[in-house]
Amino acid sequence: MDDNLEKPTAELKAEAGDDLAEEDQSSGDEDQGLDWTKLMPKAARPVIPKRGDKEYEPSKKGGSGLQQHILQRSRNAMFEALRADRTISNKSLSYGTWHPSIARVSVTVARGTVMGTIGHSVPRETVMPNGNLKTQKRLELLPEEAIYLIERGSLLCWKESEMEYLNECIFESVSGSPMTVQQAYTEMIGKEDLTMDRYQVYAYLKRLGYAVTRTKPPSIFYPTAAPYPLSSTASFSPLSIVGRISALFSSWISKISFLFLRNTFNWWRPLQFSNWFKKDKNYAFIFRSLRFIPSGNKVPIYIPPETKLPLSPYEPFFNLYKPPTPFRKSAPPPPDYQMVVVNARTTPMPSLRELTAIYDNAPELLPPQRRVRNPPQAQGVSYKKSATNPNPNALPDTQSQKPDQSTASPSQSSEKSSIISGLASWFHRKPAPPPAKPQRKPNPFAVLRQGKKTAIIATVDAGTINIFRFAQGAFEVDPWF
Amino acid sequence: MNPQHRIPIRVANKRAYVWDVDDLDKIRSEHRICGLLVGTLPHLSQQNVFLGLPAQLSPEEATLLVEKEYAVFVDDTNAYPEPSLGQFQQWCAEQQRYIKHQQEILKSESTKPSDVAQLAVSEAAVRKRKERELKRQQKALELRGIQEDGGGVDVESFQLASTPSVEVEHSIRPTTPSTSEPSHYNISIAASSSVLSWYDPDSCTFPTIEAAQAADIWDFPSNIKDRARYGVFKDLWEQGYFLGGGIRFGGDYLVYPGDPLRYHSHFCATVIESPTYAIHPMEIVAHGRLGTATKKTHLLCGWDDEQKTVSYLSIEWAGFG
Amino acid sequence: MKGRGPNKGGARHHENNRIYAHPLPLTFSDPSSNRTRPILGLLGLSRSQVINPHCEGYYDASTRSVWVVNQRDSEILWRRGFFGKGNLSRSEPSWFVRQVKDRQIRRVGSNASKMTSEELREKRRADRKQFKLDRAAAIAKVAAEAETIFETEGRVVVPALFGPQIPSGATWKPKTDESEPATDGNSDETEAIVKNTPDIEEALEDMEHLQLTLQEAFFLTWNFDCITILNPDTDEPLSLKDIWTSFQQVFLAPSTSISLTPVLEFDNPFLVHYAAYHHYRSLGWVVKTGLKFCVDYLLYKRGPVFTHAEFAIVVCPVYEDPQDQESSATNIQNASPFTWSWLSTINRANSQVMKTLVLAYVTIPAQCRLSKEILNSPACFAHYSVREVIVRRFIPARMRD
Amino acid sequence: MLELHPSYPALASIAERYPAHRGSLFQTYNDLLLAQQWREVEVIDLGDCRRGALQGKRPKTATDADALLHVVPCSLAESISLDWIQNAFKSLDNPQSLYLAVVSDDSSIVYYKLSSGIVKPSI
Repeated sequence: MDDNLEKPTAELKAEAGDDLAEEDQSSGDEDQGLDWTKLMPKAARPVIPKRGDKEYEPSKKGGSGLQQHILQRSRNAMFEALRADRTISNKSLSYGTWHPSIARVSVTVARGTVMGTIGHSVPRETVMPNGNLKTQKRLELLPEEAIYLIERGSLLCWKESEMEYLNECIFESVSGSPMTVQQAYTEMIGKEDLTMDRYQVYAYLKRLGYAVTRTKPPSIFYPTAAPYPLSSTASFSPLSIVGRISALFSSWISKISFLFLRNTFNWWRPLQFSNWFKKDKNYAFIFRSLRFIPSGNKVPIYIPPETKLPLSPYEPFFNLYKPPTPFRKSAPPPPDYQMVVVNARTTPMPSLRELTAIYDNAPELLPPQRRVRNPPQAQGVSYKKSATNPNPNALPDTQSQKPDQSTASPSQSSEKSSIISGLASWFHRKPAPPPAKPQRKPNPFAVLRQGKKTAIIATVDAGTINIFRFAQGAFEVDPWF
Repeated sequence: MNPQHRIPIRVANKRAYVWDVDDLDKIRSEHRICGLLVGTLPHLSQQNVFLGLPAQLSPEEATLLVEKEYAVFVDDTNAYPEPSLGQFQQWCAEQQRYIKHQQEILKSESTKPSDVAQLAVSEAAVRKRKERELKRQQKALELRGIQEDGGGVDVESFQLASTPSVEVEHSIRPTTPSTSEPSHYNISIAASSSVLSWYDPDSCTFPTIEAAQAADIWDFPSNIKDRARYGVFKDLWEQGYFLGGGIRFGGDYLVYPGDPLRYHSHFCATVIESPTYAIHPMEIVAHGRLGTATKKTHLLCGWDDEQKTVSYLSIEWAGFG
Repeated sequence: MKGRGPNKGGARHHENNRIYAHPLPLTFSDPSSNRTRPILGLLGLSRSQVINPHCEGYYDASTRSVWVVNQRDSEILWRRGFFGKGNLSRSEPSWFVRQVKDRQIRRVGSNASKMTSEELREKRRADRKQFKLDRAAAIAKVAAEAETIFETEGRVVVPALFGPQIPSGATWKPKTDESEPATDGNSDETEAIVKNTPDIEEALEDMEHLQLTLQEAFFLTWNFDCITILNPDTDEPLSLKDIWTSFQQVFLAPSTSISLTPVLEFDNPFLVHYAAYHHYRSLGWVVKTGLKFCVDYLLYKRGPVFTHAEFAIVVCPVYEDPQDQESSATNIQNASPFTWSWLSTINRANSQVMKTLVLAYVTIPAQCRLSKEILNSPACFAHYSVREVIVRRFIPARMRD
Repeated sequence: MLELHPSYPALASIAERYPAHRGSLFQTYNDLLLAQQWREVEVIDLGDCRRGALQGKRPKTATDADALLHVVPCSLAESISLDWIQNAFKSLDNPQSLYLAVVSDDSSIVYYKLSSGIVKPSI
């Protein structure tokens, strides 16, 4: 079926809404050659051909007269848009003061809904008019928060200063000298662990409407997000009478055959059939019996004594909240996502150990919702329908595999190593429960693609942002047999 | 060219920025360097399609501009002395003038203060229109996706999906008309520091890479990898190409025959540190495959650090097999 | 590929379900009568037997593969689990049938519309190229016109890249157009043709074999004992022990492989890749090589004839002990984390063809915790482990609600 | 095993000279000759790359049917370098381009066209 795809010219037309397709289409924001004339008022807009209006190459050095003319027009459109003034009504403008010493902006006048998700309050000693000190709560901004507000024209920021500037009360609140956006970039980035890469990702997410906070609180006054709820243990679905009986039989069968295996498992002949038992005369049994190579993320990775693993650059830095998520900045809920930000040029992708470290603190994901339109994979007969499935109504989790695994795994009988004991304990652990209200069984491929946990990593290469998600796969809990 | 007249590249945290539109125009139209807009565009702050100042220059771009003596480095962190009282008052005066100016316009248009509100609203309306347009464009991009280096966006063909942005919400609040002289006016926040009379770049300007490196405000190129990247970048630039970042396409650079605003890239270039640097055949398969699918030739650019030369190898699908 | 539609190829699909009914070369038979079977069944007993097809293949060290030359065996191995690949075909061995067809066609007369499949493929490519040239010419013409208008009248007409004057894939027609032939003859036609043309059969020698990778061959012989691997020089079967050592030896640096007692290593590429191959096979996936998609393996739900591959697997060895990696002489690929640019390359290349990229990490046991003795038998596999990480782009704009 | 294959004698001398690479040479040869139906396929000694290479012409219907093309086989498992590729060009007395055949153990082969210098994509 892949024959046609083998040609590198192949491009699969994706059904709308297929994530894979989306991935491939999403290169818009990295783009070098936007059509800025789109930003011009309709009247001023030049005639624009419908699609694919870029040309192959200049017809001669620097381009023909016409080509240069059109190019100049596109450039002007871009530069005009860039020249736009950053103006704001004095009724909507907020004011703040930048304190380099503590890398915070204290907000003196807060206006507009933007502040709803930005900033946190901190008790600070402030000098009263009468000269004595008083501890007062005030709204403070982290560097990224301040720069973003200044950039979008919502905050006029002053730089703290010894000098007494008197101002003809144009501005409601003044202390220090006024800052430009440029100055904010220059002086605020590099403070409080904020790199340019991190700021770019922050602003990118804010522009999309996310609420974004720090994962690791920069100070004791910074509100910490509520922890993720612990995933409860699985509840067993009550078996039918018939089910109980067959379960009973199969259990004594497996006990006997287990004895067999115990004595006879032979690494030179992993698969052996009994002469009389029925249970091993089918493909499901054969495949199950082959699952003796340790697999899955519950298997501990052995670390030799006194090996120092290098310090990982892969620590989540930002907590993300989708726009609809109810968010109280004083008491943030568990984040919808956590994001690591790295420099794509200087940092290689994470090692398995670095990813595992992230997973260890990440929540288990619920099985994905089934899409309305069937994804292409849904097509084609599934063996699960035809072949006997021990627990057909079980959602993709280890329930159905658990008993089989323990019989199928010779390791338990033949091997005593640390890994194996780890393995065994895992087999008997209960998996995360299926979603509460019974729904249509999720598409198996969607389940596999989503994985159990996820690590989201934003990479920035000289300004180009590229975000990947690394899902902790669990193919072993979801076999076809 | 005398350093006074060179384009100032503002350096902070070892990153290079251009903050003035004219400078950006110059380096793009005269020196074929594009940089990358990374800032939030005022009044269009709810989207990531069109971004604004500053333009961030890649280490290669900045280094090239300085080495070719088109530009100088400015250590921006040391360019902000405290304004003197005089300077500050002057600045206040300017703001005053700006506000007066606005109010005169309003008066001349009509004495009814309510028009101020009118203005504010229509202003907001304008914004809202732009916002909507942007929303549509975003939709367009999401639905169809901009082809690799971005074909035009067909705004018209997408129905409007208007979700008023935060910004619009609060700027649309009808402003309370005051009986005396209008209390409603706009304040403008400057992007570039060049407008500040006390901004003083001259004291911290570095005309050469070496000087900037000595002052520890710049550290590119710092190793063989950087030298290779820069060597290749410069060689392609000197052949008349425009270059952009290529990491999304599995390379180091995208190579354009002309300004990316008008032309598609012809090549995706990968820098190879040395002629003996190990290449796995799988890399050739991957680059060849991806290049063919995106209608680009993939270039392997081999840097020879002794000779300081670049050798090129073009990869295309064979067309058989 | 487009064969996904419900009706399209429905008959073919049904036929495939018949041909490829068995997921493994082993099958079952139940001699017991319809009366006795249920009773036994209730007790969990049965007299059904496992049937082993006992195939044969030759070990070839220089291509690191096992060749199945006899037609019956290669058909069984391909149809029951999609093992191997015709070395002159894209998947199932079909070279001979293609040749027979072509010869027939040639005999029918060298009428242009009658071409061999290869000739046809070439012609289609030539046509496509011609189309592109025509289009490019048309675009250039329009641009030139716009140019003159601009120079003479100063009017700006942006040259269109689409429109009536410019041929599109839809409008352009090659001189003669052909109906798509099956690039690889499919098996049911096979019998037909071969029957109709006995004379050609002896004239033409089948030069193709089914080629099994060492992973496939070991999987089949070790677990199911359903293929006997012969030494091509002696025609004698190789013992499982011989196979175990020689399959590792071919991956060792030539110098060491000469010595009679080969030094076995925990990081031998054969062991690492076998662990991954066996893992996915044991879960019921059909596992094929992914060279054309620049990965190590492709995972098919039922097999290449049913659907396209869902997952593209890159095997990433992980040394439990970083020391072992530094001291290792083995050149094993992907042992160190990729650069981001390489990751996006393979991720993009695969999402373009709707495959999800999976990094399959295989841990290599630390030498400090095991004696190398364990490598003398497959028992060592108890100390390796496989886990996967699924890679996808994360697009905040689409994750907002 | 491949020694016994009917097409081996054509390769024997060079295959023996570079045993480490005879596998990929053999598979590429068969693919070109039998599957791709190339004409006038010949083996050439690529001394600088310690292996054999192939030359031949594509089927008559192909676009560039009369061009003599050069194919350099390599195994997916080995690792090469720009020097290595330059050597290949050199030993073939610098053709404008050559074809790299990447061979994997299951006998799949992919061909990519390598040209020295910067070559614009064909429209």
